Amino acid sequence: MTYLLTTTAAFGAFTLFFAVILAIAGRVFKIEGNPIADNIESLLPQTQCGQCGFPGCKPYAGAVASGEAEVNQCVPGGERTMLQIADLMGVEPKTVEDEATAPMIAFVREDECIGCTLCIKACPVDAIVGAPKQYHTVITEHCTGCTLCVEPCPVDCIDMLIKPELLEHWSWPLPDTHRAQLAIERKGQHASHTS
Amino acid sequence: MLHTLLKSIQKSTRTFSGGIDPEMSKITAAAAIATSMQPQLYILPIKQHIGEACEPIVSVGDHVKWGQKIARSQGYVSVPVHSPTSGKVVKIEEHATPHPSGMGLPSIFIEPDGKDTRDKSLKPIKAYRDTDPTELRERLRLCGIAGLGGAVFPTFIKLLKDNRNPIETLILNGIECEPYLTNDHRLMIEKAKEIIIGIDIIMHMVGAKKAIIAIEDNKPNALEMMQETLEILSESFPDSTRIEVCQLPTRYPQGSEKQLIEVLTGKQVPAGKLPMHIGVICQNVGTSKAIHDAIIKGRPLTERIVTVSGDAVPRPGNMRVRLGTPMRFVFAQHGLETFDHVHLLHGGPMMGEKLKNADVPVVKSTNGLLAMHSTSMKEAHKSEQPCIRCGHCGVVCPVSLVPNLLADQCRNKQFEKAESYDLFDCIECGACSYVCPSNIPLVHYFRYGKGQLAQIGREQNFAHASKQRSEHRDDRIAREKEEKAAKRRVVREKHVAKADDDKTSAGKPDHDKTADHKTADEKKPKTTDKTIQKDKPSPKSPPGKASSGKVSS
Amino acid sequence: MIHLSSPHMHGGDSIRMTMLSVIFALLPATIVSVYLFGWLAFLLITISMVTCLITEFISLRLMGRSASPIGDGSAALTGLLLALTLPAYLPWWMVILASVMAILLGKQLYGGLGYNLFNPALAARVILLISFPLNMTAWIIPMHVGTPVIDLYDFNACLNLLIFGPESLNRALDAITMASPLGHIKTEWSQGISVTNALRSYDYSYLDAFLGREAGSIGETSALALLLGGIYMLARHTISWHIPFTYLATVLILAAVFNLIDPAHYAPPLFHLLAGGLMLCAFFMATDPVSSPVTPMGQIVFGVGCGVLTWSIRTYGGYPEGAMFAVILMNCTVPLIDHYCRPRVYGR
Amino acid sequence: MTEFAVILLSAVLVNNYVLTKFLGICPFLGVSSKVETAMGMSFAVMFVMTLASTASWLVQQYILIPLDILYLQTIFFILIIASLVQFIEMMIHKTSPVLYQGLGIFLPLITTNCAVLGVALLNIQQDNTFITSALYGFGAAVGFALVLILFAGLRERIEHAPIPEAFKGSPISLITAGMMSLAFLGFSGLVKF
Repeated sequence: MTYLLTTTAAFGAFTLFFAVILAIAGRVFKIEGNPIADNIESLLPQTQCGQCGFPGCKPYAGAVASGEAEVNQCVPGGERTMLQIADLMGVEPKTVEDEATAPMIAFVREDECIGCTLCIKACPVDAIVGAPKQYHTVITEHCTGCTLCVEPCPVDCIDMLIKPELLEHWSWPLPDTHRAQLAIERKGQHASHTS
Repeated sequence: MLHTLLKSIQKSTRTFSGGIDPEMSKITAAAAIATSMQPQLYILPIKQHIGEACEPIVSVGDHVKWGQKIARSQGYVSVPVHSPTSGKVVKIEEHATPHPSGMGLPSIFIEPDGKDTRDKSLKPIKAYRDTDPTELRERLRLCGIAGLGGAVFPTFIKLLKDNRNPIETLILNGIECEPYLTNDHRLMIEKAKEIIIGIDIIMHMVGAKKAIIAIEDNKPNALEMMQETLEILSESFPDSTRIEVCQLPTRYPQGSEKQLIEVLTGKQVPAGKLPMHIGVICQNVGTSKAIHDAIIKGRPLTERIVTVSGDAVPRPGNMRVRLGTPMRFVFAQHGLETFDHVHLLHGGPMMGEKLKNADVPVVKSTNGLLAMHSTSMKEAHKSEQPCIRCGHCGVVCPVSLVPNLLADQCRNKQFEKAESYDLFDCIECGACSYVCPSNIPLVHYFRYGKGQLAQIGREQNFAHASKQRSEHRDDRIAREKEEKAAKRRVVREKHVAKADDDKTSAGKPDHDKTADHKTADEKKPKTTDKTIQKDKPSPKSPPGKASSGKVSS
Repeated sequence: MIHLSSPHMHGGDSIRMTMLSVIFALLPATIVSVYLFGWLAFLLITISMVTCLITEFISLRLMGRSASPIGDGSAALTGLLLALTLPAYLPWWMVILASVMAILLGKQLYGGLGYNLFNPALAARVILLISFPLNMTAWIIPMHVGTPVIDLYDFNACLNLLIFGPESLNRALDAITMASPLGHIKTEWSQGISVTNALRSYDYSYLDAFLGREAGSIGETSALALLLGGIYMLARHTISWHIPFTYLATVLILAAVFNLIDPAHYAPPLFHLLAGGLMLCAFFMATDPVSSPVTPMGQIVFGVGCGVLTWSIRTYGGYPEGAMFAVILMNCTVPLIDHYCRPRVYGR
Repeated sequence: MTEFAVILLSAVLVNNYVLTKFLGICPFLGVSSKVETAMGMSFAVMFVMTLASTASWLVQQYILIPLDILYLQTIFFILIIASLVQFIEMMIHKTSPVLYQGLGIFLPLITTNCAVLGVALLNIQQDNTFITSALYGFGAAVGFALVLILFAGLRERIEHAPIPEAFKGSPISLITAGMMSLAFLGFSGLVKF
């Protein structure tokens, strides 16, 4: 009987000892906020387009960090953003289903614009300027190409145009050698293989 | 005498790390500089230098004189463009430039009238020693002088007398380490006097204590010519003792600014710093001659020496070509008319770029025009094989990178890793690709990586700005909502008080009206706010025509 | 048409030239091996090279790739190198197994030339040594050394030996083999006999070791022949001096220091330098570009590491020979060495 | 002094936990895809292993033997290890969220890492003293860290290699690990107990 008691007591005391240490550690290493979500958000293209199914980049980042969303839902970010998020999250990369199109910008056909300000209200980054009853104009430097302004326009005067390529921004493509092609192929195979 | 000899031996033993000894093929070294004929039409892109593009200040139909400014610079890192002859502006539209993308730039087309009347608005400054360096700098900027070695960086920016960074040494780059090219070589032989006066002007401008003219030992006649001219000038020229001529062993890429500085001074330019931070500036001999013309003769930069060479050119030679001359016309004067199965290179074979066709103009950076047979190019662009990690690329790299690892990272899109392996320190000299036994186009991978990193940087900045705008908007909406709610509350309280006073139901529409009124009031400042905002970034015309729109405005 | 950026000139180097120059550098060692081990060496080299080429061809075809890389000479080189590290007598199927292992496990599974982590020839040799330790440490008595039991210049005898084993010649394996110097001093030391005495009892001569008249793997006996090849490669810039020099120097210095401390236990430096596979490993294995570091600094670290490991394993380890283990072990560290031993970039 | 060096060398190289004793294979394969993560894991394992090996020795000597409850050995040891792991997990989560994310499930899994329990039990089996058991634990952890980091370096290098489809991922990793194991056999007999 005493043997059983000492055993239990020893075990209990031992357990308690570690419990106390862990409780203190828990206090010391308490974490505020979600640093991972912030890290993910800094990777996102901030178009605020909502194509991921979340009402903006920040909510999506939070959802990815908490594991509610997949890493491949950011369409404008494309493969590169997906790979960066997957890398950060330590998960296998997945293919981005919707192919990201060439960068677009909105353009208001000014002679058709009725100055209703609906597009101004819809723009998530304040890239459209204009007063009521006056033509509205898109600031090309600010437009993220999210297309959120196209839908609200009552007279359908907003076009999405391909963003013009600048000579200064031109860069060499991957060399079109066989080996470089192989590298791209492998990447594709890898992505499809793991998804 | 013995002293100088010893000194030059000491100098010549010093060298930079890496480097290669390619077949030099300087077949035009003995060909005197010929003068190009007038073409039917000059094409002048509005940007021929590194930096911001210019804005045309002439319009179609205008008559211009030789040397008249036709496009003015916008921004600091920019120099204007001048008319290469007298004639009429026939059109201003986009035209292909010597750029590997084959993309175009807005260009001014000038039809010569054959009279070559000079624009005399710029007076020669003969007494440059008594002139303030600031005035000389402004003159160089007005004359459109940019580095003629190939980098075309606006020269006036480099020639800044800065008391924090006093310039000790001026290095005159007559290395010309690129195979085939001989334009600097010929210039040194034929225009030695002008070059030396140019050096004197630069030394006066920056207050340099001494100048070194660096020439590789495969150009002994240029070396002799410079030395002789210095001796001749020494009678009239008290300062000529401060200029010395230095012979260096032939090695590629010795002509690269940073490598040349290391060879001559033993110092390395710290990363992210400029040569002036270690008291050195470096100028090409061609630039020196152009500076002489701008100051002493008051002539803007409208022509340059071009080496026309390559195994597909029947009569290779060196030629004084006015800027804007179509390359097809230049080649035609050297007997090359058809371009089937011929590769055209703009610049030398190591750092020059392949041109898609010959219908591009000669610009300020055109130091050479090469036409090569397809067969001789094949050797360089054989199919890429796997890297066997022989490390030869690292051995020849003049900046001590590890090219094969960098290329792997670029190929596999590990751009951040490539950046941490100092991708941006690469000078793209091509020595690694030259020695690679697997024929890997390493430089191409680096350029790809650099381009992608720049793109990523732009996108990140854009994302950051978008995020801020989006947050501002959210803040504003929240604030407006709150203000609206606050106002409504005030109104409701008033209304309740009013209703308490007279218990009629007429208050309700009244309340609505005031609320409407308030919201309209509140909207006003916002819209004005936005219109103010509108003025600043100046909304663009239709994006599809954005670039051409710039021209007409 | 391929649109590539500058440069538009090329120096004319190719993988094929590199591989051929290494094979050429191996010629002296190959000739010595045939001189010492006769038809046995010839058959061994032939089987190994042919098997390597066939394996390379089949594996490339199986992976659906073009078989053109077979012409670059790397498979032939692997086969030759592998053969030179093997003892003169091995059952024929072991040679084939080793060659297949070298190409398949060592190279093709990693994606072919340029991607292998370990030196293919040495990887195969290690596999063989662990799997068949008895055969891999039985050194045939070479010609011109003592009295040969079987005439290695007799083609039929050699063929018989190779195919049917020593029993077909009515000999036990022990009867036709002898100990290598390294193995000899190791066994003697374990029986408490000092190194100096062991060397005396072996009748060891530095000149014989230098010229190659001793037992050992067919290609590694003659230090002279390997040195000639090494100098040829150094002169042609096929390899740089960093790895071989630091490797040999490290072994030499370590051996010299410890030999001074206790000559009874530690073998003399020159003995280490000439014994076993050190020369072959230093000039041909450790310098294999694919599985060694690319930066000069990294190559120095690599060479020193190989030297320390070779000497330690030879002196303290269970195996008499440490060179190949050292190289394979250092192969594991190459990615890290590459990362941490980059040269100082201009201006940084 | 020599004795300590021998213990360390033996635990790091000759009797390497991963490559010759085949303990701790799970994290060896799991967190070796990136060198940085492997380094983080190495430090975590070094911390846990060294402390676990000393703590378990103390518990063995001062609790289990005096109270004669040796049959509770495993439970006690696991308790120590689990607590240590929990502690280091909290610490990493606080100090390096990215590393925490990268280690993922393998961090809590150190608890069930046979190498850690193995060290605790082998200490008892080998009748180590307090100092030698601490050294042995540390040495084993260093050995684990060494091969983990080397292996991660190798895996990073072959990440983009054109490996045949069937051998991508785990197969080629296992082949590489096998080759490393063969190479480490070269150390056999290097130090004799």
